[in-house]
Amino acid sequence: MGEPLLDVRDLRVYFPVFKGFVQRLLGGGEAVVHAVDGVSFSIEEGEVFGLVGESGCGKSTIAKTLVGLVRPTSGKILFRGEDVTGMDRQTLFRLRERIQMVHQDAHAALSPAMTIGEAIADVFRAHGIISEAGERVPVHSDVLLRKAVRGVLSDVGLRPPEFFYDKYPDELSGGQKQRVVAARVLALRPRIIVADEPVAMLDMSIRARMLEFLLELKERHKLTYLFITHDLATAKFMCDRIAIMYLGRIVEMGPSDTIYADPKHPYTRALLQAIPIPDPERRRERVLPRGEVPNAVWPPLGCRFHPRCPAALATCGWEGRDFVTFLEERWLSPETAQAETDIGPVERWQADGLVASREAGDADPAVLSERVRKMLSDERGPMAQAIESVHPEADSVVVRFQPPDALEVKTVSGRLVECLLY
Amino acid sequence: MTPLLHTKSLSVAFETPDGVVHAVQDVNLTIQAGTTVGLVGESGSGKSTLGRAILRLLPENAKVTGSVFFDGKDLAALSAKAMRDLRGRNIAMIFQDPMTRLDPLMRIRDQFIETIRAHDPTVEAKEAGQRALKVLADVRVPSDRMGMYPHELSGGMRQRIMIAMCLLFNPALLIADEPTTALDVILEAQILELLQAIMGRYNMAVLLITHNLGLVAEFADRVAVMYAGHIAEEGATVPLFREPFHPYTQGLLRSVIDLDTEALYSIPGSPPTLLGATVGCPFYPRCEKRMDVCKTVYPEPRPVGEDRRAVACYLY
Amino acid sequence: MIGLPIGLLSGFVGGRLDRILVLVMDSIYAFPGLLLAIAVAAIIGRGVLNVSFAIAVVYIPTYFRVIRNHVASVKQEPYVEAAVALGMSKRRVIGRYVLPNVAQSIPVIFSVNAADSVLTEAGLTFLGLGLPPGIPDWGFDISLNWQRFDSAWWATFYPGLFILILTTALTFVGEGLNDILNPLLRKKAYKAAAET
Amino acid sequence: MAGSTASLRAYVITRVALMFPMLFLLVTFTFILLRVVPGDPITAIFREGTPPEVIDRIKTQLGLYDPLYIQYFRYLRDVFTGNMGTSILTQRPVLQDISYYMPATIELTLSSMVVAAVLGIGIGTFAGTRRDRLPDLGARLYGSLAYNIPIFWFGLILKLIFAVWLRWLPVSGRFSPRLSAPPTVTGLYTIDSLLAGDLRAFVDAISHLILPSLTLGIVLSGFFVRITRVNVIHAMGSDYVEAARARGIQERNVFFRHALKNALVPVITTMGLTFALLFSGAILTETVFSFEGMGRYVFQAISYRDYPAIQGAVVYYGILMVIISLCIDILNAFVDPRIRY
Repeated sequence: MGEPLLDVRDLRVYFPVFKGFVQRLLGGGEAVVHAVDGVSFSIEEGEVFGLVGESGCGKSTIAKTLVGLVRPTSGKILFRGEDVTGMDRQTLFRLRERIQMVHQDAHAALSPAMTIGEAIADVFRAHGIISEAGERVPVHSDVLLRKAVRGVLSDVGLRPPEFFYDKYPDELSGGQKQRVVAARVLALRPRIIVADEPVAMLDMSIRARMLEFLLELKERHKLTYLFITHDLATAKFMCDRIAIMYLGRIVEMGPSDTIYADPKHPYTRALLQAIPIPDPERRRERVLPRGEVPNAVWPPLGCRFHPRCPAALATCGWEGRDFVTFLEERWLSPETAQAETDIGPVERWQADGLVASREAGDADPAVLSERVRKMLSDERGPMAQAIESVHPEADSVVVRFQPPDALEVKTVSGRLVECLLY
Repeated sequence: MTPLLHTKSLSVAFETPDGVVHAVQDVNLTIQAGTTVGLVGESGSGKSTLGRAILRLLPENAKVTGSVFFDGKDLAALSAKAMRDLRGRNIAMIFQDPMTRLDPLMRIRDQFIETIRAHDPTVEAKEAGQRALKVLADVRVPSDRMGMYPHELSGGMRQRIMIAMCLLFNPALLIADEPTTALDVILEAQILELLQAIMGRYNMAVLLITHNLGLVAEFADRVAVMYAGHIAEEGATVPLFREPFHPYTQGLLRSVIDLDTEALYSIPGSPPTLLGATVGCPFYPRCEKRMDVCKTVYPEPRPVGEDRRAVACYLY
Repeated sequence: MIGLPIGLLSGFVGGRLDRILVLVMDSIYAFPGLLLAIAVAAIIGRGVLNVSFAIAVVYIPTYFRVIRNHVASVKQEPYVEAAVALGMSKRRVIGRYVLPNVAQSIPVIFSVNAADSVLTEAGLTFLGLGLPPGIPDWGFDISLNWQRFDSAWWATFYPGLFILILTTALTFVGEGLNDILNPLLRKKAYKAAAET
Repeated sequence: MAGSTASLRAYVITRVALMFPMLFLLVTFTFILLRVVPGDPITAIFREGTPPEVIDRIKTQLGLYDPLYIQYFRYLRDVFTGNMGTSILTQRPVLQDISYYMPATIELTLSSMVVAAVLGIGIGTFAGTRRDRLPDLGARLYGSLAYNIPIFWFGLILKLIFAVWLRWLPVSGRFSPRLSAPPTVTGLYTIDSLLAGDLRAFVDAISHLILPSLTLGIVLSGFFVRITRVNVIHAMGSDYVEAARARGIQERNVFFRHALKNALVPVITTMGLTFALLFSGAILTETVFSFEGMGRYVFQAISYRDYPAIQGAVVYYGILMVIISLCIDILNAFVDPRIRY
């Protein structure tokens, strides 16, 4: 195979968070959303590569970065070995003829003030028509333009094309609009199509038709897909290889068959377990991750999944705020609610990096830290094991964590996994 | 035994500038106390309208006919005040998209207190706060969230709070309208697990409105499949999934994409608009087993098979 | 009318330029419109053209505001993003994707503003700063007659009534245009009702 | 988990801090408007036939021959020390004039705002809850008519009916000459008379205020009717209102606590802009009712080309507007917790 068609190396995309004027004056560091935080993958010619994850994991940001809508903060994007990261206007323009995107919401992706024919003709006007010799030539005649538009319309199955030419997007059904969007993209003869949740907005009974259509286009035009979805079942059917993303990082990547047959990363397992199965005779017990996806402005230390991970180790990256969350959870179950009176209200605890602390106030810090220690002695969880020390310090009780082990991407039975378990 | 809820020829029509939209037509649905009924349908099938029609929450341009019996009482005959008192106390409802369902200008605590005092004005604010804390603990929401505004909370947290508000009066029926559609798959599973736990503890019946067949399979005791305002098929979950009778149910189950899918299937055509009066079976144009009679006369649901499932189709 | 291109530019480009323009325009807008018109009129004197200019200055920020906000929201639409992703030039994106979708609101603001300008003009003339006495004008009629309105009230009553009729008519034209140009609005409302 | 009160405080500080660049911009804009726009104000002040050397002398006196940037800095200094020069017409310092006329205008605009808000929000709410029915149509018609009425004409009509024909209220002025004005504390006659415990003076001040503020208030209420109506309709159809109903909240509370409160947030936002409209209207209203306020002052200043007075008035109007918009923003943040971030 040689060189991959698309090679993404250590891509990072950070977005600034809008802060108040005063907050900016007072400083406190620049807050950024770590939307994509060090992602590497490559796509071979002709394959369907899936990017799977929950909302906010950064998969759509990657899509936008690839088609040049968002500038990467750092990292490289190589198309056929050629670096297209810097992208001056001309390269970007040419790149767009090779990497194109199909939006999730076909209705919104079409300007309501333009007919279908116009929408596609506009692409030809900007990029030229492909001549019979395969060259891109500027459009000079309206007749040729119309012919080209009719060509792509019937190519995507909107027949007869004349019928659709003068229609406005509002007059078409959801599936038809998806086809128009595809036709518009195909007018550019791209090599790679980034499909961002192409069926999420469609009803179940017609979803399959769209997927079949995408596969058929792929065959006919020898396309390569980057298929972005939150739906593991669709990804399993569509993709040759998949990457599972969580909070801006790829946690597991490899051939679909391998990953679905035996998921290695605890997050992948959790995702697969969480899918409801439409078979009432196969109801099952499952272990779900705790809590919700944390804020990408302050991603957790170490492995980002560790605070929710059912298989976490003491070395996964436990830190001060995990202790505060732990106190909150203890308080919620009736057997352990006692903790609140013992070590003070949860709200009083502050977390800062590897440290959680509480000002003792009227209480004696030494007594308090003794209580914390006692409470932790019953705890068997990895969080408790990660605590290095609990001791009084001036007027406060301080809980200190050991630093996490370095996280590396490892090859585990035929796929890449980023997890300390392996 | 009288069922907890029973709708009898319930129909809803909306007057719109383009004509009358028949969103729900002649629906007979029964929910027994303590059970879960899944109401499945695609967008525009009228499933959400049905849920709102039960609680009389529809806008003014909706014309509702037929009756809804709850605990043997006809809800349509209730006064506005009695109906209001029933909402939240006897029948509670949670919605899709928890992000927009809480008043953005009011602290969580105040929304709880308001709800409690709406049904029991004698309760002091402080006591109401205590009761709120109790149900919040039931849905595993930390107490400090009480003092926050909705925009400070995550989607999962807000849906938990919505559920907690439903628990305040231990209602006999909970209408859950796509309660997890706006949430990610793990959160969805968490919320469903929570609902299941709470159902048992509070002995609630649930009407689960969803487009997700997987949810229904995992969660519901009985299933009603809705298409174009009609209930196409209704029966116990296990036999219905094992052997669907109605061609639409068959098609819908076949078109689900799950981890075992090897070949794709989709129902030909697209769902009809509900504008104007319809004759015959609404699924007729898309049906692979259609007959001439289907075109002109609507097939009244009749009991079919060993489990005496209600199926609206001439094939049986 | 100057407000249109500035608004388009500001809304589309965004960023720092946008913030500065908004600040400047807001400062103008914060000024009582009539006062501004008076100041301009006082400096440049009377006359049809001058009055038009004075009134025009006052309405730049209004146009700017409406257009900018509209453009800023249209810019967020996926179809604009899609056009950018398709490699359309900036000019093309603004001209063929943003403008036609913003343009719908222009006649509406125009007719509403027309009503407003009639009132401003009448006010200016009433204060003696508008059109020169030779030109027939309802505001002038009123200012001419208002000192003795207790004896001859009709002389002020009818010109005012006509202004009212004219401005109200202009507003209704604006609202009518809005209804015609935004049929989507009603359709969406019905769809929402049918789908819930 | 920062406390909401803390964030409110931070927001207020931010807004106050932002006020200064805005003020600066505004003052600069006034300067540009008055100096750079074609036409020579000084020449305009004096009637034709004034000897050129007289004009020259005055121009030198006023420093109009200095380079623009020097003029600009001198102007900035003057603005911030409050020294706006002497009015050509009244021969009093402009600042003194303004501090005499401004309270009258504030009194008028505030009372008009109350009239407009009460009428507008009331009718708008009424219409919004009865969408597309007869009361709604009536209210919409009222909104359009009120908003489009020529204000000076409407003032005249009111004056004709209530002051001239019915003789219920005084025809013009701010206060009856036969009474002595209350001692100046705030400059607002109504408040001053109350502070002085002079009930007759209070009644008199109020009766002078009624017609002008009704005129201005009713015209402005048209604007409020429109935006209130739209926002009430929007809020009544919102998800949280439906959810509140589903919880069994009384319809009254659904409306007042949830729908109305949310509907008023955008109304408050636009209130700031409305003040600009209000001041425009005040000029005309004060003229019609011979109400001794800023509007009258500016009108006269312009009629007599009283250049320092115009400049002073414009600057102080601007400052007032900035302060008002600040107040509105803070009020908005107080109501809507989402704004504080």
